[in-house]
Amino acid sequence: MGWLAGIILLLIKLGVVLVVLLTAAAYLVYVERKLLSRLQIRLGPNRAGPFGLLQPLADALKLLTKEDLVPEGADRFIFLYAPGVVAASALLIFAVIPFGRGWMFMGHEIPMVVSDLNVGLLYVFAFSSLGVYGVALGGWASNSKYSLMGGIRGVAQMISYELSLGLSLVPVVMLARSFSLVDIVAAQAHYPFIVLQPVAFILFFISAGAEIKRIPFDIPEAENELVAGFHTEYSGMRFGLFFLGEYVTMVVLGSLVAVFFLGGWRGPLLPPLVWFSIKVLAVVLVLIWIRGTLPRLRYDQLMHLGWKVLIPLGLINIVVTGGVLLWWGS
Amino acid sequence: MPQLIIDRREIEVPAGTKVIEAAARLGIIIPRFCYHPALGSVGACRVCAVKFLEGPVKGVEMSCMTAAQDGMVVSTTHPEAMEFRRYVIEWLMLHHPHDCPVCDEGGHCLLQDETVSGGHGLRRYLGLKRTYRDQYLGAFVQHEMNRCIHCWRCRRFYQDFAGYRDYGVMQIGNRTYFGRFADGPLESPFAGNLIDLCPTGVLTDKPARFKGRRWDLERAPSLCLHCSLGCNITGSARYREMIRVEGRLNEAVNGYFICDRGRFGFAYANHPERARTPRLDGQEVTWEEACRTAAHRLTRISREYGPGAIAVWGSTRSSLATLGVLQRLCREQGWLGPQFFNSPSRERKVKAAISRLDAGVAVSLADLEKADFLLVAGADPVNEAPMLALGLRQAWRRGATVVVLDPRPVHLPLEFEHLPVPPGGIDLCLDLLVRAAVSHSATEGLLPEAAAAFFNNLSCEYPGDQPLQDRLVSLGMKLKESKNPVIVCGLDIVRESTVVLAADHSRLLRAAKDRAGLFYLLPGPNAFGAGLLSLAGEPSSPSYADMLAAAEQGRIKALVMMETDPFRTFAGQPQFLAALDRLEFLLVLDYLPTPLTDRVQFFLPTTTVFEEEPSGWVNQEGRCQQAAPIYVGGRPISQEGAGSHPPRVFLAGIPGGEPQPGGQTLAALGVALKGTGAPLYLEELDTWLAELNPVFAPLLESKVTHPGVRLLPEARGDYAFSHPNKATLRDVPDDHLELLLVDWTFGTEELSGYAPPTQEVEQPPRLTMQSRDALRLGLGPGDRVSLALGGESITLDLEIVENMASGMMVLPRHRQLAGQKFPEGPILVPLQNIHKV
Amino acid sequence: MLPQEIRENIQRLIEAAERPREQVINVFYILQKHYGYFSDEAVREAAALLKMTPLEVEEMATFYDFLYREPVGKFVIQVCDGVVCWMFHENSIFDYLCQKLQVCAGQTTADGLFTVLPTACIGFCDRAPAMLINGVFYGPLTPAKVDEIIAQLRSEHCDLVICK
Amino acid sequence: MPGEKNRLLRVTEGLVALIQGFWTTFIHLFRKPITEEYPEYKRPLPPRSRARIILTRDPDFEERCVACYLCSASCPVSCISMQSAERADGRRYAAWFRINFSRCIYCGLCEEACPTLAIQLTPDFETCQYDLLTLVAEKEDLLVDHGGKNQEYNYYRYAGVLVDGDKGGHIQEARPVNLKSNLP
Repeated sequence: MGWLAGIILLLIKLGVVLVVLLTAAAYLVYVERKLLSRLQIRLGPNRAGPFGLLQPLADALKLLTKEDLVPEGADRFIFLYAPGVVAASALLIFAVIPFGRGWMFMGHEIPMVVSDLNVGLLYVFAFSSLGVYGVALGGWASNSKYSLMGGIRGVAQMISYELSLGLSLVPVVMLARSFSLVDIVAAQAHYPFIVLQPVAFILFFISAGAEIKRIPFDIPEAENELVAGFHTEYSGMRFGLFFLGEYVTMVVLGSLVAVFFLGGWRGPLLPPLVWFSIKVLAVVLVLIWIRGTLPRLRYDQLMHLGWKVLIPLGLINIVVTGGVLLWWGS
Repeated sequence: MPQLIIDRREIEVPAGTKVIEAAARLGIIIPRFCYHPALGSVGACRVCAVKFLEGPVKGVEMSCMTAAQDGMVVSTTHPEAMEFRRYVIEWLMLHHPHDCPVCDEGGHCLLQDETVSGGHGLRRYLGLKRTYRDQYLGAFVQHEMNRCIHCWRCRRFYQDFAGYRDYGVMQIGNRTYFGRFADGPLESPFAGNLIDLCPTGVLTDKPARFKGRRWDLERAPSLCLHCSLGCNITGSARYREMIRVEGRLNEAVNGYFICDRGRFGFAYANHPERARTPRLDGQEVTWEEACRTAAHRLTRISREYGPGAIAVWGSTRSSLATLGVLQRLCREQGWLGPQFFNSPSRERKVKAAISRLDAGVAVSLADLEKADFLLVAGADPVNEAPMLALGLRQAWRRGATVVVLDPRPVHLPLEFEHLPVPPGGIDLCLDLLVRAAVSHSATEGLLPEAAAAFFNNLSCEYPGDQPLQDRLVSLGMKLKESKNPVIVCGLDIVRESTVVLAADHSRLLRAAKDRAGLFYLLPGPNAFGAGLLSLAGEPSSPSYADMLAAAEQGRIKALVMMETDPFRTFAGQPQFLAALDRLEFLLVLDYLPTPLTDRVQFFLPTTTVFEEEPSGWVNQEGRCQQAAPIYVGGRPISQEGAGSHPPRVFLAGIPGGEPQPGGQTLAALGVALKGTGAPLYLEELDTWLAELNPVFAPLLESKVTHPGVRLLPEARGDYAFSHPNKATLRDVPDDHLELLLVDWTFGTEELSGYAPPTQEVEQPPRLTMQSRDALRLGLGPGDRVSLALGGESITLDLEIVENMASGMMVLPRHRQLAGQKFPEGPILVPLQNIHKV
Repeated sequence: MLPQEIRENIQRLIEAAERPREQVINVFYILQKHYGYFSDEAVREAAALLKMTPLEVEEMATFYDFLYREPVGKFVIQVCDGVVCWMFHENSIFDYLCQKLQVCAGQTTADGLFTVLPTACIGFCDRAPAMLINGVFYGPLTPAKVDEIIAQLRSEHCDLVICK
Repeated sequence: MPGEKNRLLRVTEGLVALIQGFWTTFIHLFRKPITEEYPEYKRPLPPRSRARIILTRDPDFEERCVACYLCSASCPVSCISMQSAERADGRRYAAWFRINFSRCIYCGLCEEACPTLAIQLTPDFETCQYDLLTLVAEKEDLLVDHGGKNQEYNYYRYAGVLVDGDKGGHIQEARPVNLKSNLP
């Protein structure tokens, strides 16, 4: 019966995580628009419901009722499924993220994670880079020059920053001595890794920002040059899926930062779930703040930063961390 | 051949060429107002100033007044010349009103262009502007004298070029005024050219007044279909409506100008009653259904009564493609016809004329202007083909002698010898004149054998009338001295022998002088094409009348009428109506709202020359030219919109846009008849035509481009002269008057009869008679007479003139007159049938 | 209506010429003399006699200075408007005349006697300033002399003289 | 090494600028938004703002438009169409005049092209409709009973073409030339 309970438990966790994540993503849009407008001394959405709180609902309604266009000459199959890849890969990453301390229920410990993989980190990497397939395929299948260029830029950017992203997390693994995200959180019982690894933190933050294609790294979308980049030709809910993917990725990024560097769900006084939420929200707010402040990088600047600054820095950081660990070796 | 350099480019031009023309050959258009290639230079406007840098002339000079000379170095863009021109424009604009927004010339105004390009934007002159009162100049030309810049183009064309004398220049200096002595319509049938010539908005197109700007018009090179000359025009349409027509340069045909019938007669294309949907038994049906049903019924009749029970009429106002497909359809189906001519004698005359033209002897209108002796036999140019009169005048201005042998009171804008002989006497006069001219060569034995034999057969007895004899002798001497004579022969009123004789005489003159031309006037814009097809067709296709008689007797069960109006031939005749009633099936295809289109059970609309498809037309010298489509056809928006607004509903199709070109309609019918879907007829029509008649071969080799290709056989040595009968001056009994049915400039031509502007200027029909005959009948000027003709009687005003043959009456084939207008043979009216009312 | 005598006169003149147009100006002057000025009726008469159109007659009649298409007074005073006459004017003789006769250029005095017209150089530059009255030359002029001439003309009568 | 120093300086400067930027946006969070809320508050627009197009009348209360087609010619999106016609007194006018506002981009070129000041753009921008065909404005929708931005100008006082009465009655015009004048 144990396996049955396990499956039921898994399904419940999946359902909860999915609902929370999607709601969070939807309201993240609202939060972003509201906050962004305040950063720019504007009002932001204020028409749908009190303080514009029903805006996400209205947006969803609008996207669902819009006509689903497929451009002439597009690769129909790929065009239709590319947005799904983006959204799904973003959602799947959350499977390995621990969002709370284990919970005792009827003598069993229920871990507050959908699945505690011992190679969780690699899993995260795998799916975060899978997302770019959605971008590349969507861009290519649209049969539009803007989309294609957006897709190509997306791939190029992803390859450049995947490396530094990986390199920035090597010290974390070295410190935690595990690939499991649950173990990484456990390893931060005393100090969050941000204190031990500030360089890795900055590297990760920048690389992850580039990975999710947000300002200042939104070159694949670059409105002024490419209309809307890889999703120029998308409309209706397929465009909505791209959108959803982006905001889910934002939450995921917040969670990863919290897990890797901010001690995960750990914190005094408040329950672990609340601490986790606060940390995620903080990261997300910082991301929005960055969007409200920084201009977009030029493409060559982006490449320069990735290859000539971040990767060497990441390598040096690994060497230094390794050296220190050896020196102080247990 | 002087060589000069204009704007650093070298050019060699014939001696006497003006610098402005030499520059034009290099593609440099020097500003000009008074200069016009057809009118020459006067140096009145001073705007064509250029700087002569080197050579025999130095400094700023008028390029239109300076002949090109060796060693000239000219700069058209020299600052000095530019400044000069800028000041000239400013002077010309001193009194110009501030009315470009309400001026019809705006948008294609030479003055506007030069003012803007010269940079003159603000008026510095603060004084009062001179104004003029305008005149009413008739239905065609609008006068707005304030805009005048005194370039003199209008007066030079009207008086010098065209030879009419009721429009000119008055007063001097700052008060110079171009107009008439008093308000009234311009008398010249070429007055419309003033509109094209005026470089600004003084003389504008009245029927097109306020219809639209040039930049909004759909324009294309087209052809005039109002006589057989095939003048080139540019048609303009807007909102599916023909707006105006302008002359288009074709050096070989009409030069720059056209006549008013051609300029203002286009409005038949916009006729509100024009049927635009296929109709079956009074019901509007779709195109496919119409074709299917027509084919079905024709097949049934053909099966029941044999293909010979179906007869086909065509006309000379259809394009070459339409005529060709019609001919081919008849051949393949075994139908009777097609007959393109509304009287057998016309058909015979056209065939005779066409079969006698070849590339050596046929002259174009432009060649005719270079002739030095013009023998016009049985033609009234101003009324039949007005541009011929302008051509004759140009020849006369170059010193040619013009002799007109015609019984009608012919008026030409030039000094000419008019010998008013009856139609029967034209042959005699031709014989005598040519005989006198070539007798020297004949006696010297310089003529080839055939020509000499023909010469010996010619009449040599001068008529008893002494003054006529004297004139014939002196004119014969002049013809003898001429080096390049041209015989112009009309086909309308002459006897059939005259047509042949004109060709024979031109060959005889050619044998004696090496150069001689022949110029026929044919009935209808594509009479030449129809004649070529008829020549290649059955030896004698039954005439309209034969077919009608057969229909009445029940031998013909179905009639196909392709763009022809039998009411013009058999107006109101009971026999005609009875024959129509006995038909089982009558199919009418037309673009005109003829009286027939209302009463037929089965109607298919076709398009005019201005719509949708390029079409080929062969003019009277055998020149095949192409008319480009101007607009996509349909009911004009002004008629569709029920007054104020065009409709706001947007449809996939164009309202009233169903009509197809005649050739296409027939081809579709042919496909339906064969029951195959294969495209045929139109695609390889040219090949088929070339097989039918080798003169069509040039259509295969080359596209019909400007200035057209001549469908004429090469000149051959073995021309077969006819054996003329002994001609007499008069072949009509004394107690009869011969009635000549003739054409007028306005009122008798079929197409322009449907155009309101030309309807407005046409005069009511009147009977014309010589004073001696009037005296004989006891009639005086201003009388109304009744004329009994074939059981009917018509009443109309009498005009008595001196300058026509006696024993004749002249009656226009006026559209307001009922009665048969294309009878067979001479009409002899007994004196007792003419009464004073 | 043109008197038969004058009509025949003109017809003789025209027939004598090789081409009718040669006699155009002479015919115009005869008609002008008869009508007092070259009236519309004169234009039509001339056109009919010379086998021209009224417009062609008008083209010429409005071109020449000495053909008057509008009614004029008994004495037509044509004051030279040439450069030399202007040089010798201390004060404008033309203005003086107009003031004296109370008319503007081209107008006729109320009594119908005088019409004042400027004209192009009449070729009497040696005796400038100059004027013609009905074809008779007067000059050199001073205001006093003008007064004298006008006074004299008022007192006497003379026929219209054709300028040859 | 001066080069190294320079780079260090640049990095520092960059960092400072970055912080300044973030500070600025952060401070904005606490400022009052400058947004004007549209349907509740309608901002008065300057008279030369370019929105709804009208056809004005001259001081004689006649239509100013003479249907010269210059506006339709200058229109970059071809949203103006008309048909000129002649009134009984000879005045040129638009028999019909149509502006398709669903195409109009309110560029104002028609107003600049108009020689009679007939066509003018007004600040009234609230012209949204659900049905595109209701955005096609005819002459009667466009014609107003005032002179718009210029109440005085009357083209037909300057034109120099005859509309009513004799020639030479317009501003800065002499009396018509007398063709029979005796003057040289």
